[in-house]
Amino acid sequence: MPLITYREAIKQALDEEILRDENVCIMGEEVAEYNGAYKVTEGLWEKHGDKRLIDTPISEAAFSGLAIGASALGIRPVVELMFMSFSYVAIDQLFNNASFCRYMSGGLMNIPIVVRGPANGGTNVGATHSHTPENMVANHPGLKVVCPSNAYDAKGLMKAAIRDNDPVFVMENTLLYGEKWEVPEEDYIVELGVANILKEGTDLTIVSHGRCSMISLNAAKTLEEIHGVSVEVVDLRSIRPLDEETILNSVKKTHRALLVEENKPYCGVDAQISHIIQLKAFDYLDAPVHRVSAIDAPQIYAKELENWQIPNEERIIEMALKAMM
Amino acid sequence: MPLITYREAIKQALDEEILRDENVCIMGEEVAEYNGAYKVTEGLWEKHGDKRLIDTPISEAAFSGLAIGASALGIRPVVELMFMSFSYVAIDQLFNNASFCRYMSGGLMNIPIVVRGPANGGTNVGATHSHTPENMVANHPGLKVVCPSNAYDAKGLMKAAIRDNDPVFVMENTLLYGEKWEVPEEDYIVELGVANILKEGTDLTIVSHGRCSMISLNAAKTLEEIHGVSVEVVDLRSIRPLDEETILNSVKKTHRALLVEENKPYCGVDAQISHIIQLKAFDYLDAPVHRVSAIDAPQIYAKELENWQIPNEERIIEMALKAMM
Amino acid sequence: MATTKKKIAVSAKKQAQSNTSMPGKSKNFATAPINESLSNKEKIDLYRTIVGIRRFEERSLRAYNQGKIGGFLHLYIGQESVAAGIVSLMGKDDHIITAYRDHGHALAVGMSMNECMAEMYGKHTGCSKGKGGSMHFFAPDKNYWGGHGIVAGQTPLGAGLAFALKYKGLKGCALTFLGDGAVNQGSFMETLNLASLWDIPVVFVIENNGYSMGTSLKRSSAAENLAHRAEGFDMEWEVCDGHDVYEVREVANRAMTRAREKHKPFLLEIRTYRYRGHSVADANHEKYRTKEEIEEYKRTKDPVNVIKRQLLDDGTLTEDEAKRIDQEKKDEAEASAKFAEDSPVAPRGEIQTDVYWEVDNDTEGNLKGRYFFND
Amino acid sequence: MATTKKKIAVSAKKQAQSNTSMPGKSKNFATAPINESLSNKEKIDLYRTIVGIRRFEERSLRAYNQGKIGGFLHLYIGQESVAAGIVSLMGKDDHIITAYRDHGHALAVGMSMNECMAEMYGKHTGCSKGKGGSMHFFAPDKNYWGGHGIVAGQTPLGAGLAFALKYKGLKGCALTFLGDGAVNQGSFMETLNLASLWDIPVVFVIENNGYSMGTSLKRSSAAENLAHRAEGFDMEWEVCDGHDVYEVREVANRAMTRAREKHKPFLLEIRTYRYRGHSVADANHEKYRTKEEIEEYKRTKDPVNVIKRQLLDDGTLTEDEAKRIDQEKKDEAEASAKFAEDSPVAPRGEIQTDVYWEVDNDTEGNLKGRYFFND
Ligand SMILES: Cc1ncc(C[n+]2csc(CCOP(=O)(O)OP(=O)(O)O)c2C)c(N)n1
Ligand SMILES: Cc1ncc(C[n+]2csc(CCOP(=O)(O)OP(=O)(O)O)c2C)c(N)n1
Ligand SMILES: [Mg+2]
Ligand SMILES: [Mg+2]
Repeated sequence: MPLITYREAIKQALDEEILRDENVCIMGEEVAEYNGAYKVTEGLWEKHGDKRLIDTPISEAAFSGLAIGASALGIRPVVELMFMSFSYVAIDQLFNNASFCRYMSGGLMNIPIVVRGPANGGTNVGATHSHTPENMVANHPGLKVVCPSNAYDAKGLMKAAIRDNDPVFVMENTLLYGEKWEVPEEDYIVELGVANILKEGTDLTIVSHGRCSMISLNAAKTLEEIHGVSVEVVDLRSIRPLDEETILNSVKKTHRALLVEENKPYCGVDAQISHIIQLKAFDYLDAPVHRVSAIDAPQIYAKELENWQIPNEERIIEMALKAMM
Repeated sequence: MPLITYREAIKQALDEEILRDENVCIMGEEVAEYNGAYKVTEGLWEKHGDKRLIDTPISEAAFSGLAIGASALGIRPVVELMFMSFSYVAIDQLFNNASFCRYMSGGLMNIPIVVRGPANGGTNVGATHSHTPENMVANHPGLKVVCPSNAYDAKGLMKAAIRDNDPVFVMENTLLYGEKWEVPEEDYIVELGVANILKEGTDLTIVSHGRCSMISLNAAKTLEEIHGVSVEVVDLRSIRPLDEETILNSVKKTHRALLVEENKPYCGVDAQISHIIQLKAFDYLDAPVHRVSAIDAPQIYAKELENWQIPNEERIIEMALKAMM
Repeated sequence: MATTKKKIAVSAKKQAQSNTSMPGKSKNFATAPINESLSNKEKIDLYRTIVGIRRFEERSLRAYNQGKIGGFLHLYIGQESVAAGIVSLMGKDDHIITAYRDHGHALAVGMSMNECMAEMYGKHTGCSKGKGGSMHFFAPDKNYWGGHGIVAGQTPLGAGLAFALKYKGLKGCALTFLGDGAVNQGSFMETLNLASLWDIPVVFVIENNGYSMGTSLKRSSAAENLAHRAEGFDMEWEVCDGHDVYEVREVANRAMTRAREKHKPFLLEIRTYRYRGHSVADANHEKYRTKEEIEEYKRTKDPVNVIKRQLLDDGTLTEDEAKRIDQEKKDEAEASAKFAEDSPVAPRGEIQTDVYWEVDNDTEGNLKGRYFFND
Repeated sequence: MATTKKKIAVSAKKQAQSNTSMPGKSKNFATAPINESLSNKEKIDLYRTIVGIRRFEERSLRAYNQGKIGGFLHLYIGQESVAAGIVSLMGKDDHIITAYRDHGHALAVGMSMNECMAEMYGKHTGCSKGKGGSMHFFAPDKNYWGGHGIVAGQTPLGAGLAFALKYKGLKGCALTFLGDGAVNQGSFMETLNLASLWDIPVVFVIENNGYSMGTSLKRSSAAENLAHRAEGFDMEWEVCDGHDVYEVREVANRAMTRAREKHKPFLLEIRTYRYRGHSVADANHEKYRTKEEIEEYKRTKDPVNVIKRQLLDDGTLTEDEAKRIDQEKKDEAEASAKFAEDSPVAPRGEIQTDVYWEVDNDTEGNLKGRYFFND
């Protein structure tokens, strides 16, 4: 299988879906002529033209809402937010209209849009540009959200998201765009709602999503090699729908859980997952569910400090050892 | 002590703070000449005039942001959102600017604003008007959020919020506005970060906030009388800062916890509280932490169904009995 | 570079305003081609629609006062000619979306009183199964996309409908209604720019009834001529009165034709009036405006009376026929209340349907993962 | 009512545009009273500020390329005369706020190169202790309120500063800068209406450099004259060129004076240009515009050269003095890089300070409850 970047994998997904379905189009700031702020859509405008790749003004509320309205008539827009952080100026459109039109019309409508863009810290761009709002999305029934941790998932989840008839948020990560994984050339999708066991283990379950899954995987290796702890790493892939079964089966086997995410802790995704584990695997737990999240403050600019603020191997290992006590 | 409504208590708080500090002013849609959509500010415009009570156009982002900017120069605006749900069109101002200006300026600024308004369902106004976004607020370090469940707290917390030098969200409830409680005539505040034990008990701790605390209190009485379960009811009052100590002490005593809130479950406030309890009182728990939240769907319009969707006594009792098993 | 000073547009604007208050009409809109081409039946249908909306809403008001309808009830009474006139121009590829004051548009596109009344009663037979309520009537089969509760939140969606039409090469337009208070929401102003920049066939219709809740126009907008904002976005605009359905049709027709043929957006401001409070809960509405103001409008510009008088005068309708139609609509409204009353509320299980299309349509039973999260 | 058709404003607009491209100036702004009253020292200070910004940013660019500065680096090179000119008009009750392209404004208000460079290096000695970075310079003691990263997000805040001035009865104004791409954010357009409706002394300054990232003005805004939008809100506006600091001062002075004296907002559009990419990461910037376009601007309108030429021509400055000042600024920039380099990063504990005022100032140790939530 060819080794391609996360960025390339997403681009392939977009390219292939544009070719597959004439109603698929991409809109967002700088996605067309400029090739995308992070070059995810590089070459697509040249290949598919103005109709399918649409540059927008800096009006996130208007173009998100426009995509929603267009989707009601069968268009399947993929809306790029240059940063997921910019969803903050379009929350009403994204959370009310995308999620509730179906419900408030008693099921007469559905909104097949994809909202995609990077949602991560670690790039020294400060508090307003480093949001990871998958928790807020998931709080809203009617919305779906996925966080691919690698190129294979990114491509497969993106295709699934585009073909899905509900609004799906795809949270990408600028720090992964340049990383490479093996990705098949044939058409495939990764179904929503199916977690991925990145590594099997017997002593501790780490549940994570997005780039943190990869950091957790590295930490797991160190934990095994240096500390003799056999760690199972569950990569959620999909936040809502959620593969509860895989999480619970793993915890029932290892009896301990550590949850790792980049969100701020208060009401992060892992707060919910912690609740579910303690509720449904209570009798299996040998220790409380532990968490590693971003250190609870607005995202800091300074590189060294931000690298410490977001989860890193060192902090994961330390907390894993606590969870093993 | 006089028996006054929740609405009257808030009005007194606003009135007294306007008199106490010339920099306090109230702005929002229909707060002045119309006396407030829910009559919370009734009479204040007549009494204090245009300078202190300011009607705004339907531009939540602009006037929220304006309040933030004005607060930098020492004004202490109390921003009314006619519904907290309308924060969705102003999230960038409220979550980025209100919370992060201080941090991003390295502490050179602070934003002493209050954002207040009702955040509740149960009034058949549908999905877009029934949000309870205290979880999203609390997710953002830099913000504070309180949810008064009764008139005494509403007045005391409102005054504390106005005097606080950080941005504080006060989540009110339209279904409580007309309810009466005893409220002293002297000046008092209810400090942020201090929970209130509404009822002592030995078998089960119910943690709740806002109007759900009152429903929980009623359910607790039934549980005691009919089912012989002695319930302790902890009313959080303040979501962030959070009185963790009171929660944990109660659970350590009763060994069981049921969390009740009106938010949708995925990443609600109670997800976080469940996590904290299982983490810090793990060895004290005789059963998993249970939750009652709104049934996980956009808020429904139909009265009978909405009354079932949001927590009610019946659902609380049922879940409490489960938690006792 | 020479600096460009503010053009003193005040005089031009004043002009427009004084026209507004000019007594009598400078133009007989009944003789405009788009109106003259109407058959008698079509003219009577306009009356039927207008009077139907009126009687339906009067009945719903009674139901609300009896406690049968919950939440909000935003009545359209006084504005009926706007929706009736514009919807009468819709062709098969024209679409429509509006705010929470949505009953008039719903009935005008042909939704039944039964499904609308039942929706307000929160019944399973309602157009949205009782999930949306008064603010959220929908009929996609009639190109009607709701009914939206967040002020101006529907305006980008309207542009989206227009975008889709152009994308698909269809010659339609998307009618996007909003109120005079809604013009100050950012989402709307962003959408104005987008629509003009992209040349999409959306016709924005500001139903300017002079008030947003208790706030008069001049207390919410810095400039009184709202449509004038279009110029900042290089968009065509026009202001007209709304009580005469012929005037509405004449002006809207030009906007809609232009949109369909040139894929160009248009900003139309229609001056109208609501008799009732903002919602029925607004008991205050005689505080922020005078009784005289309300009575004056009713006396001179009542949409039901205006069309009736026109049809009587030109012989299209007789007093008796007019009465009969009126009675029919009263009966239909009454029957809809009975229908709503007799209809069942959806079962509790319905709370969690219509959330996800994929869940509702899981014919193959292959959905993965958990979708709903109550303990 | 007679309908009001779109006023064909195109001709007026065209006029403004052709003025823009008119070679030479129709007016000598140096002789305007506000400029003629400048002492030699003040004139030289303008040069000093402009050249100081230039040298500082050139040095920061080098630091960025060496990997010393992280995140984004949005250079102001080419636009220096705008911030320098306007800030030079500020009195003690005037305040200023801008977007992420904020170095020029920061240095113009008198922030030191040291604290600015250190901020970009993420050091504890930075103006924001390394917490804000390049986009978030703040100096409230100099009436400078940042440095904001979300496009147009600062514009309501600017109106808020103005609101506070009026509330307190002070005769100041709030300068609120934004880019040409930022005009299409809803928050800004809402703010225009609010500012005009409430008569608050805010001067919006659109620094129109022709591009928002890779999008040229005509691909982001439907109408080319951005300031013209003010008319829809009954607000005064003006368009001028930005390369000549005298022109900037003459026009801005009128806007600021009017704001201070009449509590009236103003929308000022200043045509300027950035030489570099949107941020340093924008390596593409010769794809969306031609090299010739950049070179032409540099050749004819470079802010450093324009002011230098003016001061040499009128004898205020000699070539030698100009060189000396330039060298001073180079040295100062170099020293700031060394200062930044040698400064410490804040300790990890600082991640959780400056979040809550009440926590930071807990002198009595009576804070209740938990504020931070890591396990
Ligand atoms: C974003 C938002 N803010 C406030 C409200 C509350 N609200 C509902 S209708 C309304 C007034 C709107 O007036 P206008 O646009 O003139 O429409 P009209 O009611 O006159 O038809 C307000 C303030 C809302 N629904 N959404
Ligand atoms: C709400 C939001 N959307 C998008 C961005 C990303 N972004 C940052 S600057 C910029 C271009 C702004 O251009 P302009 O306003 O002309 O200012 P300039 O960079 O030319 O100074 C964009 C799209 C952002 N920071 N915030
Ligand atoms: Mg109105
Ligand atoms: Mg620009």
